[in-house]
Amino acid sequence: KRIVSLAPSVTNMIYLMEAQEKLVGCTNYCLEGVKDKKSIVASAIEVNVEKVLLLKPDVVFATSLTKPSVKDAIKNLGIKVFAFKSATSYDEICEQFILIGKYAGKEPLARKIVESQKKRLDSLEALIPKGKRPKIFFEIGAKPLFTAVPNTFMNDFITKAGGVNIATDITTGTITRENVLLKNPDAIVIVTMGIVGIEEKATWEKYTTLSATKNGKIFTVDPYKSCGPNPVTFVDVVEELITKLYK
Amino acid sequence: MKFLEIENMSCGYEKKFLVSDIDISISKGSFVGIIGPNGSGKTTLFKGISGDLKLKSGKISLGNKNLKLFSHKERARNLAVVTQDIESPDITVEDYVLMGRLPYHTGFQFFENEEDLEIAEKYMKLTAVTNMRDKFLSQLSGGERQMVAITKALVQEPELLLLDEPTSHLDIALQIQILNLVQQLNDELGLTVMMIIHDLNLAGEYCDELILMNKGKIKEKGLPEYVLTYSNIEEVYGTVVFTQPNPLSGRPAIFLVSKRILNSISKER
Amino acid sequence: MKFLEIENMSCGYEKKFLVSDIDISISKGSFVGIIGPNGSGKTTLFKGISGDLKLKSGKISLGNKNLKLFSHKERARNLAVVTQDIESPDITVEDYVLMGRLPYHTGFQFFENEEDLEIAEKYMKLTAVTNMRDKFLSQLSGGERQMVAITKALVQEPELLLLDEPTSHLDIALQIQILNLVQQLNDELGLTVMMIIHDLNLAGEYCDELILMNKGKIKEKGLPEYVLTYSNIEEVYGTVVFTQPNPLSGRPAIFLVSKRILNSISKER
Amino acid sequence: MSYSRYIKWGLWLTLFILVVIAAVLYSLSRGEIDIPLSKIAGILIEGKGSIEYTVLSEIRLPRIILGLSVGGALSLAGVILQGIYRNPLVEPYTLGISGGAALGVAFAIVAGLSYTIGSVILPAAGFIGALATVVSVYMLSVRKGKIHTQNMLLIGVMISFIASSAMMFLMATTTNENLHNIVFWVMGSLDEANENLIRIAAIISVCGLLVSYLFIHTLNALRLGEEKARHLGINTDISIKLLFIIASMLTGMCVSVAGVIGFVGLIIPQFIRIIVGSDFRILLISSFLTGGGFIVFCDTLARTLIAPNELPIGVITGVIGGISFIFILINLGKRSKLI
Amino acid sequence: MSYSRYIKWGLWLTLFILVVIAAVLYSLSRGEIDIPLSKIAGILIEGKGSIEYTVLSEIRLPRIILGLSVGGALSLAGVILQGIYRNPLVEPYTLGISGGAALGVAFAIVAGLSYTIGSVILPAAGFIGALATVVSVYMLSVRKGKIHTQNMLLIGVMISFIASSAMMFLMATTTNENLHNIVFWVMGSLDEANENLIRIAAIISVCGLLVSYLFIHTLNALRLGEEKARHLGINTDISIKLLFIIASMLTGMCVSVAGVIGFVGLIIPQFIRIIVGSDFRILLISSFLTGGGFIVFCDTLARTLIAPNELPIGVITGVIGGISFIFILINLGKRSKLI
Ligand SMILES: Nc1ncnc2c1ncn2[C@@H]1O[C@H](COP(=O)(O)OP(=O)(O)OP(=O)(O)O)[C@@H](O)[C@H]1O
Ligand SMILES: Nc1ncnc2c1ncn2[C@@H]1O[C@H](COP(=O)(O)OP(=O)(O)OP(=O)(O)O)[C@@H](O)[C@H]1O
Ligand SMILES: [Mg+2]
Ligand SMILES: [Mg+2]
Repeated sequence: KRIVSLAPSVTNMIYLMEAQEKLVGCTNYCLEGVKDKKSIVASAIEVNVEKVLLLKPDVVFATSLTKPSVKDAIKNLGIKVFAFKSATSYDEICEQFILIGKYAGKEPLARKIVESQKKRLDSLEALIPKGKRPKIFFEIGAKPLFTAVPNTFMNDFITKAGGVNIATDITTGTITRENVLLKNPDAIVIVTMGIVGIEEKATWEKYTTLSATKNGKIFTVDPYKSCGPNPVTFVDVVEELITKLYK
Repeated sequence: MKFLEIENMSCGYEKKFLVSDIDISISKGSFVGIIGPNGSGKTTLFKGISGDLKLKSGKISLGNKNLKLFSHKERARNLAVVTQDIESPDITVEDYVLMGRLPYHTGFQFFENEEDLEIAEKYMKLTAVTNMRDKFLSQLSGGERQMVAITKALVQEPELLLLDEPTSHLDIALQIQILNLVQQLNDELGLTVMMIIHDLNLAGEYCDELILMNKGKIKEKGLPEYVLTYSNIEEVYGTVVFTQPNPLSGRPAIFLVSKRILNSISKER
Repeated sequence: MKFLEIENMSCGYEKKFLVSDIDISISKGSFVGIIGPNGSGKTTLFKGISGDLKLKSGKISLGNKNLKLFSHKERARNLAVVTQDIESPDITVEDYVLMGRLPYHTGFQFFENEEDLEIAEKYMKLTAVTNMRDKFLSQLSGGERQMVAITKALVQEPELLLLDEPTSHLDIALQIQILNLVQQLNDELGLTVMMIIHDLNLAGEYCDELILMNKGKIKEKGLPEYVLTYSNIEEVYGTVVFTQPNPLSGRPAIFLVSKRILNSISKER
Repeated sequence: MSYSRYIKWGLWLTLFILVVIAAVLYSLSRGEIDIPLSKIAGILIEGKGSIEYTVLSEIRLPRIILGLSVGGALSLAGVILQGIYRNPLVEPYTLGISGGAALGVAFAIVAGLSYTIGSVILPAAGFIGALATVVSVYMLSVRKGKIHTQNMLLIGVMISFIASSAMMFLMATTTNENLHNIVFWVMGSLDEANENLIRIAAIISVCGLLVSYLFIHTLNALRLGEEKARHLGINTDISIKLLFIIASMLTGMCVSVAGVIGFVGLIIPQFIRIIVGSDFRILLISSFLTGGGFIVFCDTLARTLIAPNELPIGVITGVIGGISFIFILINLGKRSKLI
Repeated sequence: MSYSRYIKWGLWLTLFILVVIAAVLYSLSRGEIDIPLSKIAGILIEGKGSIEYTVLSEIRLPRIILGLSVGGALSLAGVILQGIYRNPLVEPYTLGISGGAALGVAFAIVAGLSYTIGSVILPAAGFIGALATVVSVYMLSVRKGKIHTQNMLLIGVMISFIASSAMMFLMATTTNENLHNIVFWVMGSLDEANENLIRIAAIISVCGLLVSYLFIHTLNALRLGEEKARHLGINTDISIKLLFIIASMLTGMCVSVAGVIGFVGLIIPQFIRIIVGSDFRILLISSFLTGGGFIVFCDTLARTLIAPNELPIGVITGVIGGISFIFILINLGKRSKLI
């Protein structure tokens, strides 16, 4: 079977289940694919339908970010298109992983990976001190202030790490700073790297009334791992959170 | 029945200015001058006739037909206007003049036909603008532009021509030339002309009939000799002038006299 | 040394039109008329003087100082222009007229001072536009607008006033009124005036000196009696006119005669 | 007398047609597989089944047809609107039509209609949005049967503001994926898979051209201003309304099928005016053709310039168009000709 | 004679100042915690350490100051540009400055500069982009020391097209996360934490107001057109250049710190013109104040309307402004006053 992936997270999963020889095309943001010199068929926005056709794939993995007209166009050429919705929980990530495994003929391996990671997650949960449910503000963007909302896999980072998302009452990611101050989180997780992370941290530390400031629990996590997760990196992030939250 | 009948017309700008009680009847082929002080409503009267302003009351009929019943094109074929303001869009003289043929084109007529071109050519020759045909209007002198605007109106070949101060920017040669041309068309083709003009000498010299307006009403109308009297002018314009017939034509001629001289004369006495 | 000295000036539009060989010298307080056919370069000459067009050659000095050396404001305090085209931006008459005081404001002067207001008021009275002070320019009749433009120029209190066809849209009363006013300022304050005008009678009546232009050059200059001769007019305008002194003032008067009458006269003979 | 002008027009027209043909051929031959010009005809006639045939007939040809239609329609709408308003900054998007269409599409995306109804809902929603805008601009600017042309312009700008604010609201309150889809959609693109839509676009665009030719006299007369046009026997009130509707329909169609492809409707008309002059008889068709050819050409570049990646077509139209226009403006300096 | 006018101006001015004060107080009191007006002063003076104090002094006050500066500067730039160009569709963003700034920021985001240099790089990059645009527009439209005002406008529009195309290029070739950041940055927001930046914005904005008052005579005279202004002793060439630079700096500053907040620079000037008339002496300060108050008010709504979610401020400015402007346009019908 020949597979074309139109999303970095899908490519990432394919590599994880060692099905890379079946992958014939990917986007120029699929780090592994680009390194392997796979044919590039798409950028973040545009898909080169002609190139997809020439690669003669059996299945094209798209996401909800792929333009509908492009999906239609590929279907019109008689190629099977499978579009993943953005995962809303850890379980869905695992389901999608297994589904890709099916198409890539690697179902057993995929299932095995999922099983072992779930076990690892269970053992991590044991590390959470009993009775403690810290309120967490999970910041994924600074200008405007952007946070993880319920029904996303990001929310699962918090719950699996034994915390409570302060943003359970909001529907979309934009949140006011005032609201964060009022909800007074016990910890703030900033998904960014480098100086921006340090600056954001400094901004929050200015607010001395915050218990996160008092506790010294303001820290950053790697955006690459936390924004495009697979069953393994998801658990990596949860592990990082647990160690930083409760140490 | 006269050619143009205006009965009890009034029109104007909301609450601001009104011309009213206008009764005019003009026979075909006459050359009527409209005179009067600034702001007396001459242009407003024209706007009423040309349909730019809605009538508040009254009725205008042209050739026995109510002007309201004319279609837009029909109206433009019967009535051409040369307005007071000089426009200068970016368009060549030739294209501009040819636009005068638009009222004769059907919606589907794409190109000017032979006739259009001939007519345009004819009037461009008559008004001597042929040599500037490829210039843009913005590159013309004030007088040239006015001449071209008149040419366009003539190319419309209307029955009734409304000229709003057509000679205001023209030199005397062109003044005479354009007025002679209008007079000639008036004589030969029976073109009916209404002309607003401030130069009372030209008004007296060229027009068969004059309408003197004042404060939105018609003050006097009739033969030039009858309208252009010392007393009428003094009353309406509030100015002392000296009148005497033109030594050649016998038409009334008006002399404006500067204050300096008036003063020196009155001192002498 | 005369007040305005123009030596060997030429200016014009690229490759299109040029006025050239212009030598004019005008003494302070004189009233000079510029006449000539349409397109003969009268407005172009004014543009050269006012600085709107760059000079191709020659030199202009005003009150013994090269005009080039004037700052913008200084120039506007010495020289006001009333152009030929009538503008109508959305501005009230009063604000418009007050703008004439701008050349007298320093960069930091925020409000008009008493003097500005008085001067504006004075000229608005003189030109009788006081009663339309709150109207917008777009709501004025053609003549009213012209009057207001002249008022603004007077409010600039210049030494030299350039008027480009200031009376073209005015009725005879206002024509006389404005020219009398200019004459009066000219007499009393020594205001120097250059005026482009097509009406040869008014030119002859009011101006101390006339400049007759033709095809971008000065054809004749001097006293009205000297310039406004039958032969000069026939040569430059190519038109037959009848001249005779104004019975009251003795200044030259020109009669235009319609073709119809010329024809009938020649037939009679 | 001026028949020489018609000859000149004929020559221009021939040139523009050649330009379009060149753009089409270029677009057919270039892509992931370069197909020599000489073989194209052969492949299209008898190559059925080959991969080249599929590429030509299923991928490139539909894009070309859509490009010609959209480019032509946008330029045409631009010419018409600049004619009505006599303002060189007016373009099809100024009247808020693109904003309305984009809002419609954004709404459809956010409400998830494309999952329940299918992706045809996007152009449909776009068209409904455009229509709603046109109707509101129209209703708000007609008073006592008279249309206030300048008011209309400002109302259009306002509606466009409101629509884009509302869209921002949707974008700010929806999921990441929907946000992306909206952004991509707004960027514009010619990859539309639905053949019927392409057919409809082509038909509307050609009809728009034909119908607008019924108004050439109006448009020409309007160069003198509304009052003078009336004096020439033009019923300006009705004509302007109809022209507005034509331009709106064309724009609405374009935005619905291809998103907001900037630049074309603003610049092609001005560019063509510099070349052929301001007479609408030649201006309309020239803009239509050049606009179509220009978009097809730009789309080809967008597909091939950094192949295998594709660029949004707006990148190419903006950069090429903008730079060449500045170049022309500076070198010809015929400022005055821009209306 | 016309001193009565100055009294009227004084009254208008008082009104606008009251409007600003009202907006500021409203903004101070509303939010996640509503603080009664009566308590604000008390908290600010002696409430140090309380959460209310933090909210007022660390969150609301900086936003208000930034809002006043940005709103004032944008409106001022709009008034100035509409004065120079005498075209009611010109706004600060027309000249491509926003496009340039956005491009600069997009570049900084895509290149990841904020990770290595810190988030000050975004406004810095925005300002550099704005500056580059201004310089190119300026260089391209000055010929032989003379500035072609209308050409400048078109060149600005073109540069803006090119910049937004280039930005689209960046967006098309970067990652989803960067794209997200760019989109939200463009939407504009007053949430700036860097106090120095806020201070700079306030200073630039007030200086802009003061300096522009040196040009009131020029601006007033330009209402008659460039030629007539020259006849009134205005050195139009130099003045227009300087005014252009002032407006550009103001716009560049606003876009760099607050993103592209639409509508304000276009409509506040026109709105104020309808109210106070076209004399720039009162127009400049009135627009400045009203623009500032308007933005502060809108920002408060953006913070509170769907709290705890925050809306982009552009949503509110666009919707409120657009609707009220249409309302005014239709009811007053003073079309002619829009320049
Ligand atoms: N658009 C308008 N709105 C309101 N009032 C107007 C408008 N146009 C003209 N007026 C007023 O109507 C009156 C008559 O104007 P009109 O133009 O008819 O005068 P006119 O006789 O043609 O004068 P002129 O010889 O100066 O051209 C004037 O007082 C003028 O101020
Ligand atoms: N902007 C321009 N570009 C090119 N040529 C011009 C321009 N303006 C005027 N001309 C030409 O220059 C010549 C002189 O124009 P000018 O305006 O000086 O004439 P004038 O003597 O004032 O005539 P009028 O009495 O008709 O106002 C005319 O032939 C005109 O066509
Ligand atoms: Mg009039
Ligand atoms: Mg002239």
